[in-house]
Amino acid sequence: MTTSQNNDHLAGDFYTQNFAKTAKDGNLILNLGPQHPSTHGVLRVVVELDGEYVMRAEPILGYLHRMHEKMAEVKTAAQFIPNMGRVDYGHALGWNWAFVGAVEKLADIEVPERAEYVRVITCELNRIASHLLWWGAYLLDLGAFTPIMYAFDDREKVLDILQIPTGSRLTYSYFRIGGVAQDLNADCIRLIRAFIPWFRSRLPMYKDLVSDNIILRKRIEGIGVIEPDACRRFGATGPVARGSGINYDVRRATPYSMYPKLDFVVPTSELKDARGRYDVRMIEMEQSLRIIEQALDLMPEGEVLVKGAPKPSWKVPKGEAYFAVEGARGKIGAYVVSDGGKNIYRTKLRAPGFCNLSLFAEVSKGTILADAVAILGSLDLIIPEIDR
Amino acid sequence: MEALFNGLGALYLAKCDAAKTGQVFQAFLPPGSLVRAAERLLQDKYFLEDICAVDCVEGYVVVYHFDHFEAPGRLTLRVLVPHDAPTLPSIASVFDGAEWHERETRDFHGVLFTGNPNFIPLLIDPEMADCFPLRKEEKARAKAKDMLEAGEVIFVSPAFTLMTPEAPTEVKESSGDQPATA
Amino acid sequence: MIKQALNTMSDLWSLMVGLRVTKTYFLEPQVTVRYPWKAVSNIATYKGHLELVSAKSPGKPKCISCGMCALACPSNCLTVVKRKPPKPTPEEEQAMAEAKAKGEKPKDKTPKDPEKFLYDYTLCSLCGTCMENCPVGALAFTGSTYLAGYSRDDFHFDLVQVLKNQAGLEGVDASVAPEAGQSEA
Amino acid sequence: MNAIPAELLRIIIGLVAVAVSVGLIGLVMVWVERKVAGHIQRRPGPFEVGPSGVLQPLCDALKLVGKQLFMPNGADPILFWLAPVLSFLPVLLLFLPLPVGDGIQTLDVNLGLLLILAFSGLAVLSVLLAGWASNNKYGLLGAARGVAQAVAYEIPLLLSVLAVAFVSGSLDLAQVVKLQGTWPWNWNIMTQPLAFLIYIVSALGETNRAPFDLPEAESELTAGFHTEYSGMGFGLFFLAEYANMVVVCSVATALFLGGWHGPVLPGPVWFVLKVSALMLLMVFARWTYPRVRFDQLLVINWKWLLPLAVANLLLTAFFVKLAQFA
Repeated sequence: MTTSQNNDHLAGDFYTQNFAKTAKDGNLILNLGPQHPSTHGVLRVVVELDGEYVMRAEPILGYLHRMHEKMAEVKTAAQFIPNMGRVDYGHALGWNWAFVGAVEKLADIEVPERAEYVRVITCELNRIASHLLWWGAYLLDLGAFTPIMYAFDDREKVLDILQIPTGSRLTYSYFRIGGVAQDLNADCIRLIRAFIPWFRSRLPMYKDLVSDNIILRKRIEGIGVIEPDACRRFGATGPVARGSGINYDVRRATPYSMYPKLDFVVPTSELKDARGRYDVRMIEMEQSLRIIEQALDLMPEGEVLVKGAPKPSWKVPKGEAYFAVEGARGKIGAYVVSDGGKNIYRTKLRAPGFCNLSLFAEVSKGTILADAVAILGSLDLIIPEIDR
Repeated sequence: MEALFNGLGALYLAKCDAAKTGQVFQAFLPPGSLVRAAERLLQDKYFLEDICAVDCVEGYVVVYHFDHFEAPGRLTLRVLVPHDAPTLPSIASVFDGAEWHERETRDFHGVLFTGNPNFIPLLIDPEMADCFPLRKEEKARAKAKDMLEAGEVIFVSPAFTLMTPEAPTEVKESSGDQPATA
Repeated sequence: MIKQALNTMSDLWSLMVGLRVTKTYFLEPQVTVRYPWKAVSNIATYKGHLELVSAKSPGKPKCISCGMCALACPSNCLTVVKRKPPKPTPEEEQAMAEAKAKGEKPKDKTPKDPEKFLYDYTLCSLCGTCMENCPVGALAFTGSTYLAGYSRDDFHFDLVQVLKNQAGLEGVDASVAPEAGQSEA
Repeated sequence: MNAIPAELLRIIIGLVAVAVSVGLIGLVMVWVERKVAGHIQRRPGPFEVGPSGVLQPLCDALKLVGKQLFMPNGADPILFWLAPVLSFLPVLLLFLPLPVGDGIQTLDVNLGLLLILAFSGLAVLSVLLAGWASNNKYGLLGAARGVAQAVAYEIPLLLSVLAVAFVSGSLDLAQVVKLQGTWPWNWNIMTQPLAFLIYIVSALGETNRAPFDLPEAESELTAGFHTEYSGMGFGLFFLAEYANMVVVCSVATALFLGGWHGPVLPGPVWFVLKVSALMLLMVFARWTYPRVRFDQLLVINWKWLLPLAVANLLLTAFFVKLAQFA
């Protein structure tokens, strides 16, 4: 800047150069990430700034790409399940479910009722954990340091509960084709029952400390407005779509498992902005509690794994199947095509974050850099899921 | 639902069992009418779920999954492109989100989409972007009709044999109101 | 105008409310567990690395070397080395020849338990597939959460050896014992 | 002839004392902040080094001193290293006219307030230089933010201080303190509550403390103007931030909270207590609130604080004049 050294070798990589080609003269091209506090992992966003205004932004992916779909090709169906826990560390059980559900659909395997309830309970607990993680990290993006500690205090309790049946705390590989790996024991159920009222009692604190705070409200109200039409064009789902007033929840739209029997509300917000998405997630946590409560009451005794569950040498029947579940970030889909071999011929994983993030370029246009960060956070990104 | 594909030169239309495959309708389209089909779907308020390719003996079957926010039911568009010239028109001008899905399909299978506004590698490092990890070897490829769900066939173009089972039983050759062949 | 002023006041009040929350927690006891001096109490359900379950006699694994675990493992971290059949004694040889002559299959006298059970913890994803596919229930997770080592080799175990060492160290807390065997991989 | 060396001696002793105490206060404040933050977040904070971790900042300082000083490619070497020094030096001068107790003051000048306000304006220069000389885009953005913010918040700060000066009729801090009494109702905060509020908010803005820590907003600009600083370069910025906090809190104490006045306990103790209370408030604010956005920051200043400060000043002037006639 002040001295004219030859910095050509630092002038940028493929993506920066490609992006810079069409930048307006005199604008600043800023590289957010892949190592940046608010890109949640290794997302990279190249932005063109005019002063503090974002003229355009382009997310660049691939820094955490692990080619899960190739791994699915070289592993048997049952062997691929551990991978699903690693796709999305926030809501690992949602991914477990999507894949396992697709294979079950393909092979026409009936899952025992208790296992379905166990799936519902653990999946919803995991959703709470995921939303808490988002909540804390989002406030960190907005510059509040303390909420994440309180959120993690609660999240730890959820992880403690989930640790009992799954044996791990983050990258669960708990669902099996035809059921789940282990039943919820009495200890676990007792902890869940204790957690529900406790977490309910915590929610007012969240409201006092953060949701009602004037600084936060001013930060997230009116920014990142996403029209329902944009959700359609980009395929945004989950809280992002619901925050734009679209009443779409896979649990209700294409009911699966025991959700039709459970009473819960799909929250939507007409605000369409970051505040709308924030509110939707906060209400969703309460609704998850309701679901868990009911599921615990309705859960029958019985097996949690179907008799004759697939052995290692199991051959996946020919055909194709698509199964979608409502993840914490939106519609998680698994599309499997089998040629009748042990390994699934083609597995396509539909990541909700992938579609939600593709909105970012459009939504961030013309915002201030700080807002762009706030919008990025409000989309709730988990990079390993987006890159897969 | 068939009405959506009137005049698009659809090759194959079939109803599917949602409980079994998770989709309610599928259509094979010629590459040329893909963009028009996408436009109609957007008009009908469908949203794009994903785009992926399946490497079969006959070529790459590129699968577009669409769903609807208000009236859920997955609709699948499929296009067959040959192995030696895998080129398709991009629908990114209609469904903006398709841009990334198409780039991903290029990364994995090497299917090219003409008209994509920013057709650079998405997930794979640009320095090794021509390795196409999900392309299969000749021997490993399976036939599309063995794997893809035939469904309850509504219309099939006479020239279209990809999905025709060895013993064509349920194929109803419809006339008049059904779309003309490409 | 008045409404606006009231709104402003309530907005400012929300800042006070926030301070009240942090003040409350400031005065409340901490929830952190100071790790090296204290540990969390619920590691029993946590999946640590694998171990072989011993049969009735200590130090001898239940494992029958069928190899189902290695087959099922998604990350290829298990290798089961079967025992070679012992050299038959002359009487046995004779008996085998007789059996063969009668058309019977010779009885395999090879001990079922594995010679070596190699386990590469660096690859393991702790999914539990091996345990589920074991016909005799010879595998289990340890609760050994705090396993640490200096090199990659510290995580390559021969579980048979680990089990033997464990048996030799009876009376020692089971959650600590696996570490005793880890040096020999 | 004799008087001048005595005065000089006083200043030198004062300067040394100030330099030592600023360093010490800086370290103590780092510890206090971390400890308070820890307790707010229900974790212990530093607890390993020394009793309750009091020696932790010292270890950190040692670590920072031992670190390699790194300068990015293309940075301006002179300005780059000048910036942290410039951020810390004026702070020493700011302590000179502060009356810690009755007659305990390094430099008794009748324009002490002016001296403080003038030198505190220097801090923004260091932010600007640091951001500009780093040859870093984040640094540049942080510097731009820092300058706009500091320039904006200086005005209401000045105006609120001026209101107190009107009431006291003096710019001499010792004089201002002396005019206040022992009990809270004798303090300026009773006559100038609005000015106090404006002063505190502006002081947060002026010292770049959360929720106004935009120049270093780490979730947007990584660390803003000091992104590229390592070792003691960063350490000086860090220390200057805490020292600045002490200064603004001390000035607030002297102006609004009766300075060293207080019952029973000796003056300096009261002074330290009052300053600590204010600092605790600042620390709490940091760990409670999210960061405001840049445009909001300026809106708060130009639309709220400035008109209020002007109105307050006019009102004060009016009443002061009225009192003179009465």
